[in-house]
Amino acid sequence: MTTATSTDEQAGGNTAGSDETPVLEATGLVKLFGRVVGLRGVDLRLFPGEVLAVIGDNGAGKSTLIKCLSGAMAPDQGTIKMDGRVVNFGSTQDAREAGIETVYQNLAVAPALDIASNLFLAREIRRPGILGSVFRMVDRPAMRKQSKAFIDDLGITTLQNIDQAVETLSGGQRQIVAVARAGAFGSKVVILDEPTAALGVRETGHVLKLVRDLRDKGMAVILISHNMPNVFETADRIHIQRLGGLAGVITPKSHSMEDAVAIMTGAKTLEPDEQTLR
Amino acid sequence: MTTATSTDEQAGGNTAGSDETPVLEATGLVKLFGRVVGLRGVDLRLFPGEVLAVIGDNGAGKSTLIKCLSGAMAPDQGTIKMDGRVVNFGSTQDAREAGIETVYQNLAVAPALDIASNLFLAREIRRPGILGSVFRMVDRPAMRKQSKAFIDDLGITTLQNIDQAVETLSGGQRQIVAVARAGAFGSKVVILDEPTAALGVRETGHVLKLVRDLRDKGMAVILISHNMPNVFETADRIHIQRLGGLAGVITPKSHSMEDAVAIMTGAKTLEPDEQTLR
Amino acid sequence: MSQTASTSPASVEDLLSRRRSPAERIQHVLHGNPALSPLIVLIAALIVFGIVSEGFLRPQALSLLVQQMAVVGTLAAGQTLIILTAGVDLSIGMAMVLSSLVMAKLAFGGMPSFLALLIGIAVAVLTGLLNGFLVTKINLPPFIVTLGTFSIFTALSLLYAQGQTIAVNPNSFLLVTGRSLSIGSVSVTWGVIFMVAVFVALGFALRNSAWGRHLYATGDDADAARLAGIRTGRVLLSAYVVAGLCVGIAAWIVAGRVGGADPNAGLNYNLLSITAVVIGGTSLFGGRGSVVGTLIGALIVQTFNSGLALAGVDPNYQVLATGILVILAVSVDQWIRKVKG
Amino acid sequence: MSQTASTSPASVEDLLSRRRSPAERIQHVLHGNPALSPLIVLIAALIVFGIVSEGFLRPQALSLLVQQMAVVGTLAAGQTLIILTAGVDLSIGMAMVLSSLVMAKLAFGGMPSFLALLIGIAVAVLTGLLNGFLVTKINLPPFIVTLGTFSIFTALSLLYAQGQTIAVNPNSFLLVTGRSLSIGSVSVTWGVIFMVAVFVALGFALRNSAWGRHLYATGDDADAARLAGIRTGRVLLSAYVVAGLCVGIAAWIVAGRVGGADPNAGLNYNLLSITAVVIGGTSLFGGRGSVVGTLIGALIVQTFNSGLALAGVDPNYQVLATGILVILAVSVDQWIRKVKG
Amino acid sequence: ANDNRPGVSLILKTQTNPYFVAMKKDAEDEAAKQGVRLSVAAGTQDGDTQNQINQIYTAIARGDKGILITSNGDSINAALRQAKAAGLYVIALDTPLIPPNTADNTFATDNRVAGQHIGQYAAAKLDGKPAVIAMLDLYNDQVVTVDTNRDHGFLQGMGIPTGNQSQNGLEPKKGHYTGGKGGSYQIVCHRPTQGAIDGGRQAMEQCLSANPNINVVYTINEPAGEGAYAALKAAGKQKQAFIVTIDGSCDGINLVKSGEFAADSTQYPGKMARLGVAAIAKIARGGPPPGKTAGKNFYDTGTALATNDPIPGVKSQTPAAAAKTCWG
Ligand SMILES: Nc1ncnc2c1ncn2[C@@H]1O[C@H](COP(=O)(O)OP(=O)(O)OP(=O)(O)O)[C@@H](O)[C@H]1O
Ligand SMILES: Nc1ncnc2c1ncn2[C@@H]1O[C@H](COP(=O)(O)OP(=O)(O)OP(=O)(O)O)[C@@H](O)[C@H]1O
Ligand SMILES: [Mg+2]
Ligand SMILES: [Mg+2]
Repeated sequence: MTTATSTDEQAGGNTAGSDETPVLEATGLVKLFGRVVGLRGVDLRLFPGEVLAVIGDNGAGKSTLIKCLSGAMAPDQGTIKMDGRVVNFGSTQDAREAGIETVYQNLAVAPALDIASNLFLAREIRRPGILGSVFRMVDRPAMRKQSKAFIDDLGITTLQNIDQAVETLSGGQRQIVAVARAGAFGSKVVILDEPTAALGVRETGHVLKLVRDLRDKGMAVILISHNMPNVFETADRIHIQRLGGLAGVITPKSHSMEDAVAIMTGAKTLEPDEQTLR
Repeated sequence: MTTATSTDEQAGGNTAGSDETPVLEATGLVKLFGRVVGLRGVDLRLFPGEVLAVIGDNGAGKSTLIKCLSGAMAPDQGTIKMDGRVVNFGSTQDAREAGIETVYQNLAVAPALDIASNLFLAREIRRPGILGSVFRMVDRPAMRKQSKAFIDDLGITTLQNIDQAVETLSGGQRQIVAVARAGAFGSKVVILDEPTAALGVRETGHVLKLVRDLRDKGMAVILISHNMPNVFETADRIHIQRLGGLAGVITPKSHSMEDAVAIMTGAKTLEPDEQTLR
Repeated sequence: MSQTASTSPASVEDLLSRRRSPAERIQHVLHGNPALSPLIVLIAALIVFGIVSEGFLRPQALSLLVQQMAVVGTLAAGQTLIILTAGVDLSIGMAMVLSSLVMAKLAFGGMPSFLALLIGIAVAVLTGLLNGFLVTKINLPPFIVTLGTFSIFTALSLLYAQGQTIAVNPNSFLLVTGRSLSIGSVSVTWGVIFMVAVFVALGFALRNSAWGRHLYATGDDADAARLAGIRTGRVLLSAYVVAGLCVGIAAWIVAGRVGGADPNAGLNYNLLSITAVVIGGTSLFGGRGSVVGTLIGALIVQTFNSGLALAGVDPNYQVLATGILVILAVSVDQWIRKVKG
Repeated sequence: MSQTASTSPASVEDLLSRRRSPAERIQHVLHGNPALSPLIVLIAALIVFGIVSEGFLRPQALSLLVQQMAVVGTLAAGQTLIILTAGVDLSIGMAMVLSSLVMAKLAFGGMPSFLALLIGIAVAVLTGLLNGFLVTKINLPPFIVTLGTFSIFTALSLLYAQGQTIAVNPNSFLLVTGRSLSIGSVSVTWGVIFMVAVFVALGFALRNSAWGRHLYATGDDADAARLAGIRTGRVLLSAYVVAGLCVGIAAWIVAGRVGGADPNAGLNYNLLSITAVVIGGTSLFGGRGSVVGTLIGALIVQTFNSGLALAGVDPNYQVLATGILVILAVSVDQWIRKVKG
Repeated sequence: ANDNRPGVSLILKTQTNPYFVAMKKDAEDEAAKQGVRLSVAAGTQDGDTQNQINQIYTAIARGDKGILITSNGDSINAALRQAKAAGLYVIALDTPLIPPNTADNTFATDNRVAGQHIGQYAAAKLDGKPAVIAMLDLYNDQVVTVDTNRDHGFLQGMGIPTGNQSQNGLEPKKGHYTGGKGGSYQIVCHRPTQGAIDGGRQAMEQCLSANPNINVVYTINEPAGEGAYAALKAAGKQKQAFIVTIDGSCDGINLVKSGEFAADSTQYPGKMARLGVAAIAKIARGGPPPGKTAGKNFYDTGTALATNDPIPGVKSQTPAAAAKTCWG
């Protein structure tokens, strides 16, 4: 699980993988949009307690890949297994109930609702006592307080009013709301699609720390990012997408940033035995 | 105009500035949202042929600032001058007609329209001859061809179908559409609010090259970004926002990235004579 | 530069603290409660009509006014739910007619009133269920669904009632909604009390329950809500069912008003209920609005109606005036919102 | 792993090239032209009614059907523009009535027909201008604006016509829209030709002119369009004005049909025109749809209406059938779109 | 606001129908003559009872002395009873209430009789030929008593059984009519017209598509009849079929003269209104309430058949005679 282990295995090569069952495993995913190819047969394996980065050029199919994994899209072909069992997510809610929590690139927030309502959407805290159990009242003050704590933890200090509607937040503040949701409620697998794109230097640091914390709690994290330094600093393994297909899986130890960029852009191809599939 | 000159001036300090009139000058901009402070009296000067980066934490007021400059919002207080004359932009169209072209953070694209229609929105090419002049037909093939060229120039190679509706594009592809618009049509001032946030390594490089090309053509560019290496590589001067106010203006020559981050987060304050207002 | 940097914050604080004059405080309150700005329009209308026709503000006249809006108000409460989900219910008036016909005909046929009432309300809930099913499961636009069910409910009403209006025994429990309760000098019908209860219950649920949050989120951005883990289909369906319940209560109220049931009673209610919702400040695009606003909207519509009639305006000019007043009311509302910006 | 990487692309190419069967090719065409999927519904309806009642598909019956839809069709063309901007025009039928009354009354009073026609059309354009002004300048929701102007136009019509129908000299140029032109064995009225001209002109402009692009962009996302540099206010206003022009032409067509003007004519046209647009696949949320779809939508509505009449369905069940058919039509449309996904 | 004249409310069905406009005008004239304060109100469309109920309550609140109402439906009865309890004198105009004693008095045309007149005329004119009938009614999506009374009156006049009493279209579609010389009949269609010209035209066009041999056209009112004529003319069948209608407006009588309508049952809305206003004015000044027509439970303002082509055995007026009293 530690980086050391995976380096060990990398030597052993791509062939067998570890004995451990991946928490999430996709095989041969294909997704077509009319005549546009989104995914052309992609495999992905994710193990508990690791951070798997997914990188690739714009339009390489990263978002499409994780949408298929999280139930937001149905792949045209291919199978997805969770803990070794084939699953068929009809909706994101199915995936969420199976323990996959996702932050999408286009930030699924309800613009007119305030921060606390968004953070706790579909997971509201009830009032204690009869008000909650019979009248089903939600506990606004508690949600508001916890929201403030989540946001503070993620290093956003400029938020002046916790009751602001999400549509009035700055780009980065809005992104933090979405990330905080996933961080707070993820159970097995957390998928983050470019979670730091709109974030400042410090806020990015906080989010990456959150990612490592989640891993340390034993969760598996998929992190999509265009920021190579961040990826190499945080990821255990790196899944490289290219033109809708999988160009290879490497680790920060086995390859350099330059290698990664070269593979991503097609300047270099990866030999099968260079990969780190675990 | 060159970085050399501005370094010279930096020695002279903030007092007088150059003899040159700024192409865009804002003084004492204040913007309140109810009790939330967006801008608390911000000054900004932009000279022709320079790239002015605007950096700052999330929620520091960067987007609010450029919305006030580009006519998308009316400031509550403060004046904006273009070429020395006070202007009052009632709408973004007014600003655009005065020569200010802006890419907003939340990407102003029409989701259901295709790429070419979006790129040429409000600037359609007419058919030659009577079809264009009398029947006012737009020249779709020409627009499509030019669009393809713009997008290719910006390094997006994964676009499979130029007729895709913008809503079906990947995050980065969509951003490129917005940036290409500004690059193609900017006349005096081009404002880019986090144009590379969703872009890959190579595409980012292309956009930064575009920025430098625009500067070399004599335009003035305002570039908002959270990516310090990019900022320091591209900007002539750097305007630092903090908590809605101006924390200072520096140059990549006069200060290091660490300084910039420290000023941004309040760990360090800038002495008046350290600034480079020109 | 540093000059400005040190003086400006002061001026911002000035600006912020200056925002404390009484007028601005009112603006602040208005900002927090968008439903209050139609309230201002309502109060203005009451004052104007009170001046024009002396009798208008007498408690008796006002109590009549509220009785007259009980049906529209209750329907509009249900309509609010649908519109909050970015839908619209064009069938709501006919669904009410169908339900009231069932109640009245069963009671007329000798069934105990209470049972007839329950079955009638069940029919209303079923109409909501049908609309909701077509919207959520078959994924049709609500406009079309309810346009279609409008015809279906109309036809069923006509076939069921055989074109007759049905008069129920005046002592039947079914007509309790038309009976009055004296509170001090004013008398209030049970129908009005039920309508108020509907508003209180819905207002409470929308504001305070998770269901309410989910309804707003679904109407605001259904895709986002789904991705956030809300079962949007279920939420939508529930909105239609609860609206159906409101329809059932409205049917009960209308039964009390007409002493039975009338197959033509639903004609104007579709549009009237939507009008009340929109004047009350709820967005037709979903996700923004409240039932309090709707209540005020319904009162505004009824005030115009009764006020003009009481003033004895010629009916042709009444129509003209209603049109102008509706536009004026919303303009003023818009203006208040803008000023308070 | 490399295994999969090398075999899978082949399977993708397989998938892509397999997409070439005739059925799938049809799907591909449908995908490119969303208006074609209501067309399938229309054809199905024509076939079914043709089987049920023998006379239905005779050229003469079909030509009558088209004549009957000329008014709704022309209005729906204008309505399409408004709905594409995410608005809705509830006043369109009454505006037409007002305009046709002006035409007829002036011609009746002895004014040269051509002048009377021009003034009538000018009135129609003015109604559009009023709606557009209130929507764009005062910033009111189109639903409320046109609800208000609906009342205003109704009142003006009643006051102007004094409740009378007006019969114009049968030889007047104003009634040319009712006269026929024989093309082969079928005769077509000028009204139908004008309607077709309206659709061709609007279809061309929406597809090919910058104005059309701007209209779609404004309806799609008004804020984005504004930021992109479109004067959205002007575009909106122009949509209402052009819709007003369509109203004027519809008024001319209706004059030809009724031989003058009738203040009662407008009631159903508001909802009918919206129905045609929505069945034609245009989204009530703006930015998506086409006038071709509307034309087909209007034909579908008229086909149901006439088809049921011809089949001799009992009037009480006709209403029921209409409701069910509307829902079915859109369900099928939805299903076709989903299949072709 | 300080008006001490006795108040009279006139509540019309709609104001889009010239019939009620005529009623309103005569009521206004009479009110001026009698020195009463007249408030006019109307439903938004036929069948709109809810708005009429509101207007009744408004009349009570305003303290009027009496209500003249052209009812849109029985569900206004409860409100009218309250008005009577509050001391208002209630007169139904044009449309009798069910039960009729809900109103204190009724001044009305008997719509069923008006229908019977044109039915008898049509049967006689057919002279034993088979009847191919188009029925152009008012609505198919609401039930309005004028609609059924006229439709059923016409059928009864023709000698055709009507089936259900309160709904149109439930009679046997084929059979034998007994009016005139009698003969076989076929009912081709029942179509709604909304009482408007274009509605009448669409309906007639559809009926003709279903059966081009139609020779008798019943229309609910004159505008629907005009539309039907336009459709017949466009199809070149204006000679083959004749139109019978009900209204008797001055314009309509002209169309009877020109032969567009074969027969038209007249009504006298102006008379109803004038009688009604005068009655309430009298009561308000302490006079006695008005009486009823002998043998009927209402005051019959009468109806007559106007035709240019009188047929022996059917009592009728010439258009010229009818024009003298049109809508008086
Ligand atoms: N709904 C759709 N219809 C058509 N094409 C689509 C659709 N969604 C995605 N695509 C296309 O599929 C390809 C992959 O898109 P995807 O969003 O997965 O890219 P990405 O790797 O996430 O890119 P980015 O880094 O820019 O976010 C792109 O070419 C895109 O245009
Ligand atoms: N319409 C609004 N209503 C209320 N508050 C607003 C509104 N728009 C912006 N704000 C607030 O103003 C502050 C500045 O926002 P702005 O968008 O300018 O930040 P930014 O510097 O662009 O941040 P980012 O880097 O995250 O994009 C934030 O605290 C934000 O919440
Ligand atoms: Mg992506
Ligand atoms: Mg920003």
